[in-house]
Amino acid sequence: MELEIQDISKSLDRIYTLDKVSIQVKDQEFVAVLGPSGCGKSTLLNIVSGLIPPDQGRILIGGEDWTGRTGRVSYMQQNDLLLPSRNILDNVIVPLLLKGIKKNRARDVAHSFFADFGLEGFEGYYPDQLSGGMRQRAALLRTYLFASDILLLDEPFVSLDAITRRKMQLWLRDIRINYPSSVLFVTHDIDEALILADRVYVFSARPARVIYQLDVTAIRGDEHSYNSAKLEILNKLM
Amino acid sequence: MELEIQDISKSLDRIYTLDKVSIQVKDQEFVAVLGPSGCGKSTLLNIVSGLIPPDQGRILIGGEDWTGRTGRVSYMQQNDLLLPSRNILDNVIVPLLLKGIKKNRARDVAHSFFADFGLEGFEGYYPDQLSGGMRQRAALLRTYLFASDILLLDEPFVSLDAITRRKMQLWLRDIRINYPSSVLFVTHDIDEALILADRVYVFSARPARVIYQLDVTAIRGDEHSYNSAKLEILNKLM
Amino acid sequence: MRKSANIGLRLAPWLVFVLLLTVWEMAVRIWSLPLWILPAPSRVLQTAISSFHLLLDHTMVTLGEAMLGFTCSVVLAFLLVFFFNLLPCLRQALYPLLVISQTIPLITLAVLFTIWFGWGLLPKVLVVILVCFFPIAISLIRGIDGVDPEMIDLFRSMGASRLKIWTMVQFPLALPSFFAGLRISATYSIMAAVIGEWMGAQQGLGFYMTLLQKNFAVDGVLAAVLIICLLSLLLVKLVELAEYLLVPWQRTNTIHY
Amino acid sequence: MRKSANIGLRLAPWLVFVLLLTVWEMAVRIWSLPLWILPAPSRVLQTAISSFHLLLDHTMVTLGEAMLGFTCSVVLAFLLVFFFNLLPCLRQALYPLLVISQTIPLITLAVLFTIWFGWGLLPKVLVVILVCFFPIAISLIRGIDGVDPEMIDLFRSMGASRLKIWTMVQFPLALPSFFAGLRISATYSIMAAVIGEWMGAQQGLGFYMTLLQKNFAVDGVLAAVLIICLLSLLLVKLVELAEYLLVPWQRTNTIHY
Amino acid sequence: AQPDKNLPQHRNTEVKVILDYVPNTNHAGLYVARDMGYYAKQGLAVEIIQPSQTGAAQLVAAGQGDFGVSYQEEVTTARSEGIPLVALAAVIQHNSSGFASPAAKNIMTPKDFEGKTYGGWGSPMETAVLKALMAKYNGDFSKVNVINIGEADFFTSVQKDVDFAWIFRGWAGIEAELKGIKINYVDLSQEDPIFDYYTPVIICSEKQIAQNPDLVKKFLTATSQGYQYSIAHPAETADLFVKAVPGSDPELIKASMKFLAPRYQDDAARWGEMDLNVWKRYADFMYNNQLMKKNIDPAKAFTNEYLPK
Ligand SMILES: Nc1ncnc2c1ncn2[C@@H]1O[C@H](COP(=O)(O)OP(=O)(O)OP(=O)(O)O)[C@@H](O)[C@H]1O
Ligand SMILES: Nc1ncnc2c1ncn2[C@@H]1O[C@H](COP(=O)(O)OP(=O)(O)OP(=O)(O)O)[C@@H](O)[C@H]1O
Ligand SMILES: [Mg+2]
Ligand SMILES: [Mg+2]
Repeated sequence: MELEIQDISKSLDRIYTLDKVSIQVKDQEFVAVLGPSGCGKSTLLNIVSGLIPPDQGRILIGGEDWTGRTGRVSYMQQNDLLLPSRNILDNVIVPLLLKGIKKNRARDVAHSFFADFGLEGFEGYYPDQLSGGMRQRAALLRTYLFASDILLLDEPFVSLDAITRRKMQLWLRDIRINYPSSVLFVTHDIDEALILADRVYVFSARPARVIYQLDVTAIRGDEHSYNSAKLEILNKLM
Repeated sequence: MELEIQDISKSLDRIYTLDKVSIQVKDQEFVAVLGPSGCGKSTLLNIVSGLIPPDQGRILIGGEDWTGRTGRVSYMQQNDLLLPSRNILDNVIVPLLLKGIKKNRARDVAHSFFADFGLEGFEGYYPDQLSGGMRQRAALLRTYLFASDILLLDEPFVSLDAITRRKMQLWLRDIRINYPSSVLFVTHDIDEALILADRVYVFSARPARVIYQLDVTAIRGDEHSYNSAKLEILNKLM
Repeated sequence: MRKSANIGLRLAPWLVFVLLLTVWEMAVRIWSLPLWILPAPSRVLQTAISSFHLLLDHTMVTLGEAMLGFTCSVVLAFLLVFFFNLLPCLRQALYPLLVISQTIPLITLAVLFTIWFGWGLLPKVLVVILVCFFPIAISLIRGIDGVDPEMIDLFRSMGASRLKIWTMVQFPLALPSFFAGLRISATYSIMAAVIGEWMGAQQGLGFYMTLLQKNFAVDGVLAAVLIICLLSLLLVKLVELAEYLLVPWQRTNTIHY
Repeated sequence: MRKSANIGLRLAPWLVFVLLLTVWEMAVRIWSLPLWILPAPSRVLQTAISSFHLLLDHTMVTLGEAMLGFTCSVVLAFLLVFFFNLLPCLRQALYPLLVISQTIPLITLAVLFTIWFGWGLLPKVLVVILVCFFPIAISLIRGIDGVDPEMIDLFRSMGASRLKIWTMVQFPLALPSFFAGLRISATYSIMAAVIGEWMGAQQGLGFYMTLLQKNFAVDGVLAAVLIICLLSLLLVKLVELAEYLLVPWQRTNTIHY
Repeated sequence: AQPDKNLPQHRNTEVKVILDYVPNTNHAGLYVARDMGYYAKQGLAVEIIQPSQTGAAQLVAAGQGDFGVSYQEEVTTARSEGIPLVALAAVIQHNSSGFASPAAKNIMTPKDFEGKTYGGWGSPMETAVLKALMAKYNGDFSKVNVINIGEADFFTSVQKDVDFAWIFRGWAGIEAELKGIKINYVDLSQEDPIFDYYTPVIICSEKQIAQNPDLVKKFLTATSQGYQYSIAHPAETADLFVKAVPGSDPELIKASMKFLAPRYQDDAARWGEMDLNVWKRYADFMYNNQLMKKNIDPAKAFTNEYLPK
């Protein structure tokens, strides 16, 4: 599914947060957004998901205008936001229940993904009983189950330690072979963006503007241009 | 000042956490410890600082036995642990006050470091009013003011976002030119270890054992051996 | 070693309790205090046993009032919080008054209640509600307020209705805080019913205690106090049991008071 | 726009309050309820003003008892928590009893207090302490418990003494929780003193209210209630002011109840 | 026989009686009339309620009870405040209350009250009575320390700060005898006719008399019967009372009944009868001592009309 973010602007109390931001996510493409802290990345995802309306601009999904309407794209926030009151399986089926699917059916559907998402055997555990990586995978599965064609991921691995984070990045890269979706992925971590994404957008400090774009597929495998791309992005960011 | 960790073992409820760990930090050397989550890195630092006694082994500082005694080395935990009840200046002078130095004198001493630590102008702010990077710098200054010859740093930058973390790493590297100390530095982040440290120890999963050692000074500047060292460490860790 | 040390610590409060009773018993015997000043605990227990049937009858009445008031408080608290949630302006308008209402002296109100509402169940239940409603409502409100707004945003982004958000997110996540308030209310509910009866009644522990006092039977009064304490503790334990059953995800880290 | 909306919300509780008073006034006038059933608020105010000097005298007595009991509660709570901190086994032994003590019906104790301690200041202050001590002690204990143990480890690693850890870490960090308890106690302290006086006294608002009640002067009783409410609110505000001054680092996010 | 469900059932009129204090021997006749079926015979189902802080007066006037037990003092004050209450019968013909003190305090006459502490319940009428009583003995009331003892009773209060208190001789006085505590007693009815007022009395509201004179008549007929039974059979009455009010002290009740039985009717023509002079004397006393804002019409404050012939 194609996602087009067209000239989105947003201000709060007369201070601009987003300044004419345009991003295109092609079908099954993985697009990463890099930007300094507080520049407005989460605000952009909130707008794409329909939680808040933009001041200007449009959100097109598969050519259709979804500006300011929720319920179309999957959105995973910075924290895992699993309900402490439900075990992992019942957390993951929440989007299916909200769509009106019966509980037993929803559990069956969700459970068929558990092995691939590395959650097998932990169905009955409460979120508090699991490690951070596992919680993130559960949150990712829940996100995926809501809408599998467009995912918005807001720094999903930020709360993990470096080694676990690395494992999760590799896992996400691998799983995309079997579960291809259009992904808009926000991160601070340049390595993460370069490992995972097909294309990278770099935002300026607030108000967020697109200041750099990079086609990662073109340089993948080439260690030298990878390193110089990384340095380039680092300079833009700091 | 020289720090020698000799054959430290520690178990909790009959399960070993540390298994004969030996580490040497030479005078003014920066030693990094890498290890998977939960392997016992913080436990080791707790033992070195004297907070908990080891089951076996000794801690020698400048040749003197300090096993199980507090008050000799500076210790900075994972969180900044600034007192929310005191402003930055009054937080930073705490170790001086504990040593019996008068408040006004302590303030003068501490304040002379504020510019170097990037805290100038924020003396009167409460920790809650500052950014994460600033809080870490304040915590670092407090640690430094307690004992400047040996510092134990437990993942000081883990709670910062990737870009701020990078800035802090560069700052720490630079500031060590003017403030050379012996440093024992715990981290998850291989890049961080390689950027900052003179020597790197890699721990196994629990019970922690030293499974790899690397002299970083030898490979610094050589991009190729740097990358292969990184890969080597990554394999040990995962 | 560890285990036995644990048992020792668990027994400590009981030991202190027994010690207190012993000191009391000894004091009464040594100074041979008359019954109508301070009866010995042994005497209180004896009285409690010998007047067991009578105490039981009155206890049932009081318990009934307390439970009714308690239940009403819970229902009212839920209604209030539901409407607060629906109409934030209502909350703005009523919340400060709720807090101020706590400064009205209960006893005065209880007296006026008998004048206005007579002798039936109503005034007693009202006193219980006055005591129990506030902690429950406040803890429920705090619980709801404590729900991460991002969690609600997430559910909104999935197109969840207000009702679904309430039943799947806000209500379950507020439960631990709610039970904290419930425990406080359970502690005081019996006492509140007794105060209600104190203001005038035909039965119940409050009635019975007044009667005993005017008959110069301090031992009987203390026996009734004993029942009130035990009953209150029982209610608290029941609330804790309910919490254990209804909030399974918090079993490991229950906060005791 | 934003600002004025804010003012509107701030006024809302007042509007509701005025509305309630109006309904009450109207009800009394329409059904011409007699004075001894329910006096109109205007009448209550009139009585409060006309008997101002008398009320003031009694108020000062009650306020004195409440403040003394309140202060004692704070001191006792600090002593208790200090010893709990010093001897954890003491805490293990006494904490459950502290919680159980809350189930003892206050009024009964108040009656026994007059029997044991007479009609002086002591029994009233004891009732106030009984009411105020528990919330303060519990909130202080919770505040101390809530201090990050790593923070204490840090100070230990710097060789800080127990006393230093208490004064630099535990005590200041427990202050916000402590003030939450203090606010609750302030709310109920006046009421507690009134209950103490109700059980027998020579002066004070509780005494005065009994007198008025015996003379069927419901308007006077309600005037006294008004004073009690205002006084309680004043104390709460004073506690909030003290918190504002002593906990400057929490000024932006004060929790109101 | 099982009542036939098809027939309208005859139900007794429900009547609430509010006491002035916890159930005690002053109320014996009420319990007798209830439990011996005298009320039922009149078609009444009587419920007896124990109040605490609020006396019966306000509650009866507010319609929360049909009848109540009060005192002449209370009725007088209430009427002066515009509360429409009427006394229907004097339970005890002569005031059997007075000022008691432990013998050790050596309080023989009201003159000795000087410098002592009086434990009362916070009614201004008490001070008036004390003042007048002491004046008779050239005593100075201002030298008496007055405190409100609230819920405490005579025995416990005199253990502490209190030297003397106002008691019913038939209750605390008897209890003192049983406990073997020596007391000195100043008998009010012997001191001055003003103080020989009716206490306690049975009351109802003016509205009740106006709307249900029949009910009042029936109630008093049965009540009078009850007290007459108590007068004739104090021992049986005591047994019945102890059964009706579990928790009361059988010994105290027995002794108290024995003391009260001859005093319920005493020298009156019939039980419950009251005299206008008693009401007028007391009302004037209250008014002259500025304890009432306005005087009452004593003739309206009570009635003997509903007492059985
Ligand atoms: N509804 C809104 N509309 C416009 N701006 C907003 C809105 N809500 C918050 N902001 C502002 O947007 C700024 C950026 O917030 P945002 O969370 O989007 O940053 P971010 O790039 O996600 O930062 P981080 O990397 O720390 O998560 C904040 O400073 C905030 O003041
Ligand atoms: N006093 C102690 N003695 C021995 N083992 C302990 C002690 N306290 C905790 N442990 C155990 O040591 C293990 C490792 O804890 P530690 O905090 O040292 O790990 P870590 O390597 O610092 O992990 P992280 O990278 O997540 O900070 C824990 O699983 C814990 O059970
Ligand atoms: Mg963000
Ligand atoms: Mg650690």
